[in-house]
Amino acid sequence: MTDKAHILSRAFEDRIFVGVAAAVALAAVVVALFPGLSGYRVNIAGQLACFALLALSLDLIWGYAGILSLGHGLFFAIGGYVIGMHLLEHAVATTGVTPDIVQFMGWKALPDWWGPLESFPVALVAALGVSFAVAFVFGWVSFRSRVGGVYFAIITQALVYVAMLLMFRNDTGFGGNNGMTGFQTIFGAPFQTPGVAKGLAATSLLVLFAALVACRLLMIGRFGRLLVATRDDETRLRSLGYETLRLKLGVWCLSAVLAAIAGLLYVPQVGIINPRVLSPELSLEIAVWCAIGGRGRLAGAVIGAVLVNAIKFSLSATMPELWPFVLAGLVILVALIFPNGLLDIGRWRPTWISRPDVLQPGDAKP
Amino acid sequence: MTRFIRKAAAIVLAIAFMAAPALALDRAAIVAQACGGPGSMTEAAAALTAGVATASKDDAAWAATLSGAAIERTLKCGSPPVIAAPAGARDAATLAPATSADGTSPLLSLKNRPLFETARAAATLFSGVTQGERGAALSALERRAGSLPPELFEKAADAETDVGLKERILGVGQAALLNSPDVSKRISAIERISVSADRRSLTQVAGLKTDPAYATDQAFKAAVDAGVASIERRLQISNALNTLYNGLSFASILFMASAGLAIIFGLMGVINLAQGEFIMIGAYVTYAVQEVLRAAAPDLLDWYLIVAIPIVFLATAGVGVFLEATLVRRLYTRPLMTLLATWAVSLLIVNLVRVGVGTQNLQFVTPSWMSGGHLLMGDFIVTWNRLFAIVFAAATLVLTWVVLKRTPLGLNIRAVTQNRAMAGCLGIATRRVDMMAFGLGSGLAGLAGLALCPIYNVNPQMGSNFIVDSFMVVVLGGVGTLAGTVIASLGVGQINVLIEPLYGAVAAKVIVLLMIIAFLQWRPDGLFAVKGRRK
Amino acid sequence: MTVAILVEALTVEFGRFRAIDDLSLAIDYGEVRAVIGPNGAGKTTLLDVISGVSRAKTGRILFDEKLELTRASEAQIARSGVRRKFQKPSVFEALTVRDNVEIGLGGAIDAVARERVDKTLETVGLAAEAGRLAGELAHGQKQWLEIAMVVVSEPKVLMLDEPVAGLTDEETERTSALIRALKSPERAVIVVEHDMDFVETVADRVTVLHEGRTLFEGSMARARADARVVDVYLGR
Amino acid sequence: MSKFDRRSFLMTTAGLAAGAALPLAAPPLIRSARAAGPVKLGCLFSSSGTMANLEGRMNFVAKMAADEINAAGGVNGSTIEVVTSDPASDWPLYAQIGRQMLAETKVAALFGCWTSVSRKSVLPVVEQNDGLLFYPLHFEGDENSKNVVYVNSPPASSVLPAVDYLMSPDGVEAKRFFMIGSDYVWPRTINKQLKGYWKSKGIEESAWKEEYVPFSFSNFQTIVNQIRAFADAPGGKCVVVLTVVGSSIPDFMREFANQGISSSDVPVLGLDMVEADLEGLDTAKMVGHLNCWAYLQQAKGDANVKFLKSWSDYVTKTGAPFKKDVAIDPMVSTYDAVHLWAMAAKKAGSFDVPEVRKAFDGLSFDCPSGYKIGMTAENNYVSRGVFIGSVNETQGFDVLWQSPDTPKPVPMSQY
Repeated sequence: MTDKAHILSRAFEDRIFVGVAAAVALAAVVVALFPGLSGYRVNIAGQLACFALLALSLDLIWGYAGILSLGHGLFFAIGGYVIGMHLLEHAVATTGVTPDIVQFMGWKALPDWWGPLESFPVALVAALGVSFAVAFVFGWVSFRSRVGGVYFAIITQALVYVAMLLMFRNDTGFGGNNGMTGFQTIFGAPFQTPGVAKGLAATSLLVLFAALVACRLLMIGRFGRLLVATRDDETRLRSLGYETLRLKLGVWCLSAVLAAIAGLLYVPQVGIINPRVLSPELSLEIAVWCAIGGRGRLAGAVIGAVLVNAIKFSLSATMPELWPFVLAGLVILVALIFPNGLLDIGRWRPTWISRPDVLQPGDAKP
Repeated sequence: MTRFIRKAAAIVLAIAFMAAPALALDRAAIVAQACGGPGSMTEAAAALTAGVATASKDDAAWAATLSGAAIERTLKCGSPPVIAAPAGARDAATLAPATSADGTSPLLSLKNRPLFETARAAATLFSGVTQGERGAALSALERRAGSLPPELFEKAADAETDVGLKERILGVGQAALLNSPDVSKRISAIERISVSADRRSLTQVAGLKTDPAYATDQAFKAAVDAGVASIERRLQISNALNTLYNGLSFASILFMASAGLAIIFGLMGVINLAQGEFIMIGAYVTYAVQEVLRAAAPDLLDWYLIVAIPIVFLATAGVGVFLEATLVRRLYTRPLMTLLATWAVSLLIVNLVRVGVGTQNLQFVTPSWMSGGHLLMGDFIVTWNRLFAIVFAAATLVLTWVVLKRTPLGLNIRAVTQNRAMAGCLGIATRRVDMMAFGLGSGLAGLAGLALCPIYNVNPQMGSNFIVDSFMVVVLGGVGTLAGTVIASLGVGQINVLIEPLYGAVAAKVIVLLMIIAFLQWRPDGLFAVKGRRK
Repeated sequence: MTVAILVEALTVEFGRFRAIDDLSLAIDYGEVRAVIGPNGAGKTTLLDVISGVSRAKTGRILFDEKLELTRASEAQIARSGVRRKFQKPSVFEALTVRDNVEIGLGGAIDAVARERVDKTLETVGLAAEAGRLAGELAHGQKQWLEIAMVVVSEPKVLMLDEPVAGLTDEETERTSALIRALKSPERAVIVVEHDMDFVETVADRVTVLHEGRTLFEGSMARARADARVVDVYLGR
Repeated sequence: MSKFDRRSFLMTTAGLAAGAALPLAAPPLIRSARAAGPVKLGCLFSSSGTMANLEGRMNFVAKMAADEINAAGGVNGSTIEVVTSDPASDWPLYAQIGRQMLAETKVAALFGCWTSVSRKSVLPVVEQNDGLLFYPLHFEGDENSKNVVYVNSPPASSVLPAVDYLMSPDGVEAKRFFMIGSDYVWPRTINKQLKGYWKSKGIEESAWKEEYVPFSFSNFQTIVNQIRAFADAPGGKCVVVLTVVGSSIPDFMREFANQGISSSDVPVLGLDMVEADLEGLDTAKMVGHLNCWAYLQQAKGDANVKFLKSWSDYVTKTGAPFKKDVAIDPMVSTYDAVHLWAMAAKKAGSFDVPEVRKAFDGLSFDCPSGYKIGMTAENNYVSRGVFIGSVNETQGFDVLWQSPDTPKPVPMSQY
């Protein structure tokens, strides 16, 4: 892509990044220590952190390696489902209450093989392991046969759609359309305990902060530069002796694991996991968040996710009719005026609308 | 089913026996019964069916009118009971003009509805004015022939003037004798039934294996076995035809939904996520055409689908051109941004339609020529609306092919698809070609919407159902080849229909999508890739 | 002396189109070989197959008389010392000039490596631009940057696809000086180019390809005199 | 980090940090309504997404009921204000908005959800906040939360009577059953209970067949072929128990009619089928198919006349984008729900949930269905009448059968 506009001054980028990271850290402190916050707000902050983490994970592969996944909801869902299974097992173990899912699935008890997930470390390892394994297998096969660009996007979309159809089936055995709900306790504490919401939200914000810093360090290092090189010209990089398959696979798996962590943190805060998170629309929306904030800057993904979801939360309750128009307008606006996201505002000159592009052979790259 | 029919038949026969001596129908009594509770309505229907064979032609006509009125709820049980008609109410018993048209209409219970339908058909068989009417009545009776008195058909055949129809009536009468005490009549009934074989007749004929004669009478046994074998063979063929037809009809929908996408994607490498919404717009424009015709030229209403074709194409192509000129054109170097922008456009269109028109399913008049279907053989039904979609898809395919191969625009499109830079150097206005191609692709999507009107629900959400499927078809076929899209649609449609009865609809979809994903790992460029140097 | 690149009975097809048809040729260490021919002769395809971007249908290519390039991946080929500059300048535009060259060098960046990068930048005349983003460079500078990315790793076989396309006369002059400087007994240089004057200044020998086959092999002066070559270039 | 102006860096950082933290500390967007002034009721019905056509109209019915109550002087000296939202057919968003309405808007009760899954996602929210959710749909039963009022019927008190009718001599003496449903908990639970019921009646397992399709499935060709084959097989009269939902209903009915099957051949009992599903269909070929609800538009009685007129007037007045001459059961259930809540609040003299809940015992209301619906202290279920409707030519349902009284609701099925 001969997209010079993509290149921001580094100083500006650094400033934005530090600002966003500081804001996340500050929010974590406020959520954890400020007593006057309503549970609702705490919960919103925690959810926004999860969405931001999810957007961050997509930014790693789309923004840096130029691989657009329209199926990232799959990894988010893996994290969510595993923690859901853990919470159900945990609820049975601590309260003895039979969850709804047992009854409407027509079971006698939760399936035996869920048993080990009662331990949180096992669940954590399982969530990360499964998302890693799925990402590895799919990524290895796809990258090896050099499926890329728009094709990769379409195939990942089909993949998440397949997963959604599967999970909607009752016979698949994860609660079908209802999914899992009715979680009672977490780490032994009932969900109603005021500290639980705060703890979850603060943890999410801290994990987001840690992920931001870690990804930043990784991306300004050699690995990050090689990823950018892959995005700019993969053939060139390969003919310089780099196995781009490994690079892409590495960042793809990393991104999948981050998305799974986001799901892991998200589900206890909303109290339900069902196949809806596997809908192609959600996965598309993750890309929208990144695009609105600005790709390939980490901070942009966080800003985009927080902005879009905060607007969504407030508008869908106060002006439900308006919300879809606002979102559509925002995306079109960004696509036309800030081709690289709202972070471009810093260097925006009033040309109003970008001029028509001229397509060159070989330009068909993200 | 059979037990129910037998019971009904028993009642019919019993009453037929009682009513046999009377040559005229006791109109007043029957009307009173028809205005009674469910039980007495059953008796009214039985009396009508039993009586028509011996009644006068006038009485038979009255019986047809009365049972029709009961079915259509134009029978008003006031005092006296009348039949409401647009020309004015008539007395239910005498059919003389009546003054009042008050009274409630009894609602046919599930059980009584088929009885009255039978009564109406039997009466029409005797009193129908045209041969067509009587033929239709006979077809209606065919399925329930076993529950009717055999002499009904004999009498009807006697009275029938048309030789062909007379033959048919006798045939049906023969088939009705499957449970006749006379073995030879049973055998001829078996032979008769085995000719027009469907699953119901298999049940009937196979049921004769429990007949005592099956064990004793060799000829009867042979007839039953031969009948069963012949029906089973025909069923196998008709099942295969059904599967083919279903697959073809699904494939035609897939093709319609993805043809436009294939052109746009192939030419510009642009993913148009608003393609489904173009389909939706096409359907809404079709609706608008229908409403305009309804107001302006009601005579043409039956042909609104045909009238709408050019209008729908031009309207959606116009929207496509507008979208290309205002948005897509500015994003050509960033295909993934186009993806998001067109997604936003689709969101916008859906919500504009939702707010502007509403969320309800649109009501389409089903044209008389497209309603229902025709039982071709055995269990194989050709439904007209699906046939319309298949024919429409085939016509679209031919026309698109002609446009691409035989017109200057098509030549330009192919040139730009293959080498944009070179085409530009040769003086082709690539920008203009892009716009026209985008218009063509959008117009095709609009036509898909039109073809879907008689099959699917038309509402603002309908477009989203097609996105994943149509993308997979385009990618599987190989970008930029119409032939690939056709083959991929046919393959996906057929495989889906083959798997569905085995593992269910969800699993079929899942398996097909996974197969496509796996196939694309093996051949990332699809079935019919335009090969060239790797960039 | 061993042969650097040995092409044996190579055939490459794209669909029904045969880009290279039963081609055999040998390129020695120490020489600068130019591959010329009209459009569609198979020049770039030849480089593609040697560097592993495209796959051969039949035949094989041996590097250093040991490594069979037709079986190796692009990265393996590059790491073994066969490197290539593309027709269209391919640099990583979102990275700095220095980053680009460091990626070309590969491995850990220590003091020795840094020095080598500096020296290479010096050679191609981009030392002053080291901190700029590659996307901001002029066309000619991008060409040199790409050459720098390729040569910094001291390749044994260096392939240059149209290194002076779109350059001014002065830039072309500098480029040919650069290529002459890169000539070494341990290295084979393959140049694909249309500019005949340029080819004459840098090449030891030329191979003329036509419709995927070798039409002529020898010095540039003799090529200019060869009737068949003239025919192919001018006859149609 | 390269060179840049230190002061502008600090300012940007501080600005962004404050921007992120501000929403957490800022005053609520929607002010608390706990003080005097109107009492708020929240609606959780989607006006966009797949459920929009069905759920959207409920927002207006709730407002209409509130207007009626306000016109009669309000409740406990307050007028009612109905707060609507758009969960966009997105299940987690129901929970999200529910939480917001309870915690921030401080609504006195929630009215909402159509699909079971949306209810299940709101359930933990109302339980954690001790709120009240009035759920206006018939559902799979087997749930009994003190925070949910189940305004409509569980299967044991609605579906089983309808199936009984089909199996009786008054019906068609059905012996065999083809169950086709959307693949989720409501159809599966209904079918599970039906199978248990049939087993208890000594019906063989070979007499039924079950198929499930995904949500918004539309290509029913193959399945209708299967139904034809199943119906023609020996063993007695076959009926179809249809539990597909949403847009699959009209798609199924159209294909069924097109393949030439009429209600006199194989009747369909559409358990989720309402008038709105028939919009746009040529119902002349579907006459006689059945549905089963606690209200049908053709119900007799003054209460229904009054309700239909109010709805028609309301649509005319507000320009709501729905048909003014179509009323479906969940609309009436929502209408009932608002009135039941108002009666309970009046009886309790308070809007506090525990007080209101205590007042449920012995409430009764003249439902537009013509029955006097009622609640007991036993559970939060409402006892209602049962109708079996029969499709007519004009895209509506005629009342074919109705229960003599209001059967006592059975939350937990025995099957």
